[in-house]
Amino acid sequence: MTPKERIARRVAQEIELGTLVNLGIGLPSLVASFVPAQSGVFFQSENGVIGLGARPPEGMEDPDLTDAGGGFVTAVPGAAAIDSAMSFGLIRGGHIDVTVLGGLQVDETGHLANWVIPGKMVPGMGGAMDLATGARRVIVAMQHVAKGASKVVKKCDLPLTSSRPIDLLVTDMAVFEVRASRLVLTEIAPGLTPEKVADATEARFETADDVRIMA
Amino acid sequence: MTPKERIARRVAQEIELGTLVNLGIGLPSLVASFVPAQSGVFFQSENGVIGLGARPPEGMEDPDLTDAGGGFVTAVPGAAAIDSAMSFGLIRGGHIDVTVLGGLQVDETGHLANWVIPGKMVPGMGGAMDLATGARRVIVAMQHVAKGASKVVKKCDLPLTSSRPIDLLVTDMAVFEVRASRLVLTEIAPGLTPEKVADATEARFETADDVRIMA
Amino acid sequence: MKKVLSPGAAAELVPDGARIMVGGFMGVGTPRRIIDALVASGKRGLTLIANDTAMPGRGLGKLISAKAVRRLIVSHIGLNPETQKQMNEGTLEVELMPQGTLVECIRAGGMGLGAVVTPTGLGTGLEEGKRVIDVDGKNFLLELPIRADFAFIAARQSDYLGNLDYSLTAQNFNPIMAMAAGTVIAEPEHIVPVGVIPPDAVRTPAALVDHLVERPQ
Amino acid sequence: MKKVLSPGAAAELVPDGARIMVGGFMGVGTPRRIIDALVASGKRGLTLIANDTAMPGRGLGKLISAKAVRRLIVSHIGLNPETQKQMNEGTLEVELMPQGTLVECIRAGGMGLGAVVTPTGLGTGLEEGKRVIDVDGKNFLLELPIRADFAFIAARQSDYLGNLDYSLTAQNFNPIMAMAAGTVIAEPEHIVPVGVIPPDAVRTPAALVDHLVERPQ
Repeated sequence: MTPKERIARRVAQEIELGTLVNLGIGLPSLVASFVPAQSGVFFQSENGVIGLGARPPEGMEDPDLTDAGGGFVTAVPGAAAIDSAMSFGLIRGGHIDVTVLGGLQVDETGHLANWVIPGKMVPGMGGAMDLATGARRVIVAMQHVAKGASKVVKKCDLPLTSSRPIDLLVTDMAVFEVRASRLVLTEIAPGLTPEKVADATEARFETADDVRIMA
Repeated sequence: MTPKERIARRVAQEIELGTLVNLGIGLPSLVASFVPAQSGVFFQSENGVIGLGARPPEGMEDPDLTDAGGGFVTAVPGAAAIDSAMSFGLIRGGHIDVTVLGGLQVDETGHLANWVIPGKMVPGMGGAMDLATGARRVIVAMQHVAKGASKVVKKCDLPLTSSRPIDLLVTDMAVFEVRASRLVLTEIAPGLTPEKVADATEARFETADDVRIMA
Repeated sequence: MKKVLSPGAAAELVPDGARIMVGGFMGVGTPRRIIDALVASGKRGLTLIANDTAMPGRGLGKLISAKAVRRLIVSHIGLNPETQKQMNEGTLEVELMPQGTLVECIRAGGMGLGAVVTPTGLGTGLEEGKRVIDVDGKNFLLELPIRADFAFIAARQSDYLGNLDYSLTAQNFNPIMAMAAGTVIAEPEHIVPVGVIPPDAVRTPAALVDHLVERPQ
Repeated sequence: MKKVLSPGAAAELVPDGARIMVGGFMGVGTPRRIIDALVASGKRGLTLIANDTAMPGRGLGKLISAKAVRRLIVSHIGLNPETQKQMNEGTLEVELMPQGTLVECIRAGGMGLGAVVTPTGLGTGLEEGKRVIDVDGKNFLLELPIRADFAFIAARQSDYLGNLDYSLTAQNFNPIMAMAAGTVIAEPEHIVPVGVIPPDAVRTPAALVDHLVERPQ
């Protein structure tokens, strides 16, 4: 299992039976494969479908049924197709139980930056700002370190995605809850210690009394 | 033909081929029967249908298909059912070519009052305020005089329906265009003279150079 | 799968004094069995958000005649003399809103928008007590979002997950209200197996619906 | 009945410098034949409102590669390096908007609302140059309605009147944009006799559609 898959597997444990979940493109989209088929979980894709299913078998791809990354998907029984205004009405209106987003930076107040590196990479925010602002629970799934630098920073120097703090950060090294705008370390990857996590982390964080091992 | 039917017949002449028209309940609803079936005109009813047809034959009334007055109707071929947000989006957004509304008072600046007589009759505005504000062209169809008093008044003393003046007023006695917030008499009923209309009218109005006879 | 309730069990969820919104237009597309159950259970002090109160003995008119409602937010009460009587007697507080503003405010409540900015009502008595804002040199009324504790929704079909479709003018306020309440209870005419309503025909996704009311026995 | 145009005739209606909105999400639900015709006709200086610019060679990516667009209002350009290149070279002006705000502003433009009042973007760099309004003690961004001269709409079916339905995620921005332009041109996959699309299946009523583009020969 790759580090990304371990992150995805851990995020999947946060997803409760029968909830409505939006997964961002990239790493977050891996979460779906760790959610049991019988869990009653429905996946929403902001391009307009509730009840996103797995990639179709070869020859059954339909050009009118894709995910937010443009990849072919299926629709599970009981799926619904909606227009973009309804899709973002659901997102902004708090009808999405959980969104899982990728991140460029999360800072020690729990703020997320994930849509632009000014002057360098300007993909645009797509649906990320609405999701980070409106979903009931915002989980960020990202690697802890990129190119030798901690992505869990003191203060985001990249433009924020939302002024609302996220709820949970899952990396390949640790899990942090955001409590009262502060990061609290609650789990560490097997083989690590809170100290080793701290060494790899620019942000200051508190450590919970009962730090567990990520599974 | 009753005076109300004569008003309705005259209003129907204002309706152009292929347009989308909203008719208020009461007198305005009579207009539909004077619009030829092959005119390509679609009637919108604010409770959620575009393509309202005539009352169904006995035994074919459907409880889920009514007009804004709650009366049974049919749907013409090519009809569309819409929800109330879409219905009023179309109304407010200028997608209705013509609305025909009833009136309690129209004043000499072309303002309409038609939804409440304070302390006496409080039906509520229903869709009238949105229609009077948002339809491209607002026609008022009402009787000229009620209980001996002119309904075409100097200034509405009843609460206004919209701050936007109407475009055309059709009564049993005359037709007035509203030009630059002033009433201009353009047609009179057979047997009347502009002077007789003035005698029955509280509002001051201009008289067009080419006053015609209502047909 | 949604728990399927009897109309009585649905009514029991609603405490006296609750704020409820109910779909329907002159009784068309109103969840009748739920209304009958609310009347039978003797509710008091409700705030009711709806397009109208139909007429006595029909749709929401029954709830008015039962004196279950203390406060009413509607666009039209013209065909229900009982509503007007209670209003004049001072036992029923009535707030009248333009129909387009009412439905848009409910949509805003359900879709996380902070306000509705509309030209409707500007320069009329409706302005009173409301905020007028200038956008690019043009004035509009700023109207507030509307939400409720419960929304009661009449649908044509539901599947067992709670996906809903609607029938013609019985649709009206129903799909909008289904987004704007803490608890959403749908009363479908038919409950069908999952997958029977095609994705493109669903107008209210199941995730919005908390409970279904069983079909008539 | 709507006049049925060839894609070329539809493109001819559009002057250089026009402001156009086009449905689609990463090329899914984008009216392809119209886009090809706009490219073939060598348009210049367009303002394009859309969710994204897909990728080079696909959907709206073709319009970008053809250098037909001078100004872009979108939520995402991450998968089209050509868009980023023209932006960096200064030949393409790009305004990025959150997807939910973008679609809601288009809806407001089509539905006669004066503004959109949204929490999205508040307290971020997006606030810059925008109006923040306080509603009941909570701050929101006030965003302006968006309209265009032309909307190009991809639909599954149209009847000869112009009633449209859509297919799955090919729906996306299409029904919203169909309300918000001076001239609305739909490109259906199939044109069917009037009455074939049932009233409850129509998502864009014919009254909104000005022209249809003919089926592929």
